[in-house]
Amino acid sequence: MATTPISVTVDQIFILLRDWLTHFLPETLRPFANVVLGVVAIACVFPGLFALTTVFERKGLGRMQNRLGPNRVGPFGFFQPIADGIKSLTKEDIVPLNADAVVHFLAPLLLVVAVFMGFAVLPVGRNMVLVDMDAGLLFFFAMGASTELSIFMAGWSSRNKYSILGAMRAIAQMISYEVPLLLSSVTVVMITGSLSLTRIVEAQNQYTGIFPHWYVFTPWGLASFLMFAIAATAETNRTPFDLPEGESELVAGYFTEYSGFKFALFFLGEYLGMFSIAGLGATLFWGGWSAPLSILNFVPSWIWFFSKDMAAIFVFIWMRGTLPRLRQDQLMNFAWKFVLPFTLLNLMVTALWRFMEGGWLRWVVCSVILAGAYVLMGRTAMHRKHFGPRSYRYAE
Amino acid sequence: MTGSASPLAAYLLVAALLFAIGLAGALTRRNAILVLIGIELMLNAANLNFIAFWRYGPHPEALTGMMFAIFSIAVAAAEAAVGLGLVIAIYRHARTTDLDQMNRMKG
Amino acid sequence: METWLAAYELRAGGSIRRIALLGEGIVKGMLETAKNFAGSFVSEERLTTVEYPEQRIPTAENARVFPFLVYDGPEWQAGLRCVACQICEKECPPKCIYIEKSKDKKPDYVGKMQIYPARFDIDVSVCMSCQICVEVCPFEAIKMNTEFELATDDRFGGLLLDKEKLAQSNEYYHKIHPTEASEVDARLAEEKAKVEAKAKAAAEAAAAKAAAAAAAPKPDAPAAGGD
Amino acid sequence: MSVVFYALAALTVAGGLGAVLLKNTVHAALAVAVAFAGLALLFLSLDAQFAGFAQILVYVGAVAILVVFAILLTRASETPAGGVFSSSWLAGLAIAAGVFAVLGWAVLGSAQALPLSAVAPSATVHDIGVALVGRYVLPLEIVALLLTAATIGAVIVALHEKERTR
Repeated sequence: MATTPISVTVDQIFILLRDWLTHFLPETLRPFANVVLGVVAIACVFPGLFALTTVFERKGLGRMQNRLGPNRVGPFGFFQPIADGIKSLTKEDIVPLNADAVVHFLAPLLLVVAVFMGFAVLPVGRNMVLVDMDAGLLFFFAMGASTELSIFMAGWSSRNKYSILGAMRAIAQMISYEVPLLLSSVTVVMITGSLSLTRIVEAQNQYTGIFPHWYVFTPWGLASFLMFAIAATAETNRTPFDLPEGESELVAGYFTEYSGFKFALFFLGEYLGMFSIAGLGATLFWGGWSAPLSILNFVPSWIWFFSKDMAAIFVFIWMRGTLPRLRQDQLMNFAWKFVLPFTLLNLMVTALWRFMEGGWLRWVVCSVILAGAYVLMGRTAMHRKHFGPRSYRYAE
Repeated sequence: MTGSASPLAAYLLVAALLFAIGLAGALTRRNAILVLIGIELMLNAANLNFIAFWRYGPHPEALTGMMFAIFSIAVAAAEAAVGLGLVIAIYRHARTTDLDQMNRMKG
Repeated sequence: METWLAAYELRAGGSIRRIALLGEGIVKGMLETAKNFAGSFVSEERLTTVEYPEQRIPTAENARVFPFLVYDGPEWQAGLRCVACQICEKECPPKCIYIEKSKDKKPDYVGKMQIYPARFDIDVSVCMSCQICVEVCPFEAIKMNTEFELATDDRFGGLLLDKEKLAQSNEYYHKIHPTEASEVDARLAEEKAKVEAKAKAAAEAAAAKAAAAAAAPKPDAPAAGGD
Repeated sequence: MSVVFYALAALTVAGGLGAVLLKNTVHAALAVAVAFAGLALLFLSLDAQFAGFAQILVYVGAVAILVVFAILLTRASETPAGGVFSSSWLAGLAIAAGVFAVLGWAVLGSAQALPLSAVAPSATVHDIGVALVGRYVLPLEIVALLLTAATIGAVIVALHEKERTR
């Protein structure tokens, strides 16, 4: 399927641009300049997407609640992020008196740095990855894990009951959902045989007829994608799991005592976390930058990555517009008593999938096992007190 | 300082220094949790040695040093979990994490 | 075994329905918001937003914000119905009305000479729009306004409305509270008619008495004064 | 030795010293997290990519949080009345210094005889995977067993005894 030169040049437009920019420099400086340009690209594109997402989120939520979103600032309200940005920059940055100033100051920085590092290994387009690491997936999760430390630093250093409560809830939630997050992505590693994200995308970039070999179209892939999506929503503290910053009871959770630019940094960190985990989900299960149909290969690869990323962001917003917030015990029970066991079962099914020879038999066996387990565990779980339908005791 | 000899000596020195710091922490601190932190530091210093020897060792393709370090990380994490579980249990019972006061077994 | 496996959902009608799948409720909820989201682009009337300064919801008829003084006729000073009886000042719970009686009198809508308020202030920052002053006012002189855009930059003077700012014409009263205004006007007209009828009767009685007195100038006691 | 090595070594030793010397317990815990991160970077400078990321994931991501949770659960963040160092701190310091002297002497003494292979070994994840399930499959299973036992053990040890009257 030789793609026509025009589409190849458009596909590789950013690489050609970068090479053209760096060829002015002497030979020795060139690799360094490549990296710097890559970093500058990431540092501009994703915060820009963050600004757009804040508008999409508020307008989307509005539309779901039968009302218009913000439409005052700029056409259809698209200058709203600039207004929010200026507002958060000009707001006074209040640090509580007995707060621990150093740790208080470092927390948002560590969060944003850790989240930005995660983008280094995401393959944004065909050979458009900043650092093609052999253990790329492990690096991504290592960076994800260090955000918890920054959340603790934020919560503890504000010396405020609400923020310490919010931080404790956030960390407990993130750690208990990090285990299924890792295990559900291990299934992809088992099948691809490599931790490098570019290899994972190449493995999915083949087509039979016009349909791609994306992992989400296999029984184990769909199951691990579902668990990955649940765990990803919990990792980024998004809606069904946004207890740590539950406005109703915890004021703003661990960033209660932050204002002005540091508050905006926390938001940037949260949204970038959403982008990177959505990007990883797209890379692992939805074929990263590969086109959904082989006939669509002329479209540049980076368009597919960003459209899948934005689709995932829309699902995040959609869930935020719909689902109520889970209680802390429901959330933890759900993690340890449903998501984790199902992910472990999925690991075994993936092993089974790998060592059965191809054909319809392995499809049937794996699908039956997974569907049966889901229905059985779901119904027993729903029946039990922890997260079954709520039972009310009315005062007689 | 050891330009002529292999850089391995520098890594070994750093590892020895870290080990000594960890040992000092374990021996001098009063709070049980910080003693555990000292022990973690000592374990990590040992890991650094393993990886340094693996890197500059005669045949690194055998991966022995690195495997040892990986297994040691796993075991040390388990040890930290159990150690802190013990400290919390002791605190819940004796309401203190001060090592000097934990002399109940002294007979 | 049966109850152990099945989970039940108590539906509004009391009928029990078995929940088959764990994610069923979530999927139903998501489809609902998806319908809203898609629908909002298709049919405009789903959107309930009223973009305030440009579009406005017509104020409800019996809405009330702060009181105002009604006056009849063209000139507000002369036509004020208020006779400074100070009942509203005494009845006002937060005590935000301040009245000073005038030394002279002026004719009211019936022509009877009444005192009028030399000074009538309402501190709008204190008034709680309870409408008690309207209920106790025997002369239908004070009613509740529906004007709510009262932002001022002066916290003290700006919110102390004097007689001149409070006075509004009866036509304005008809505009904001049409039914109530027409009832009040009917009542006033009826009273006016009654007073005039009584005056006319008194005039006739006086005329008849004068005629009788003229016809028989005997020295009986003069008729009892008026009504 | 390259400047990068000196910077990383300084960072790691500073983190270690912070963990030992700082008065505030939580600051000590955060300092040890810095030391763990510094060590991970040292591993990366030794081309042990997998070990470096595993170190960050396990230590900075989990053990540091575990330590901090333990500190908060045992209310150790308020500095105790009787000073931060134990009564026999001088002896401890002397022993540590002695150990460092011995180790330092041993390293410097044998500096010439140390092996030096300049070529950087390529430890790809594939090789590690093959080694893990090939030559080291027994330690792998034993560590798996140990981790399960440790997890369950830690939970039982720290379990909230309900029936015991406090």
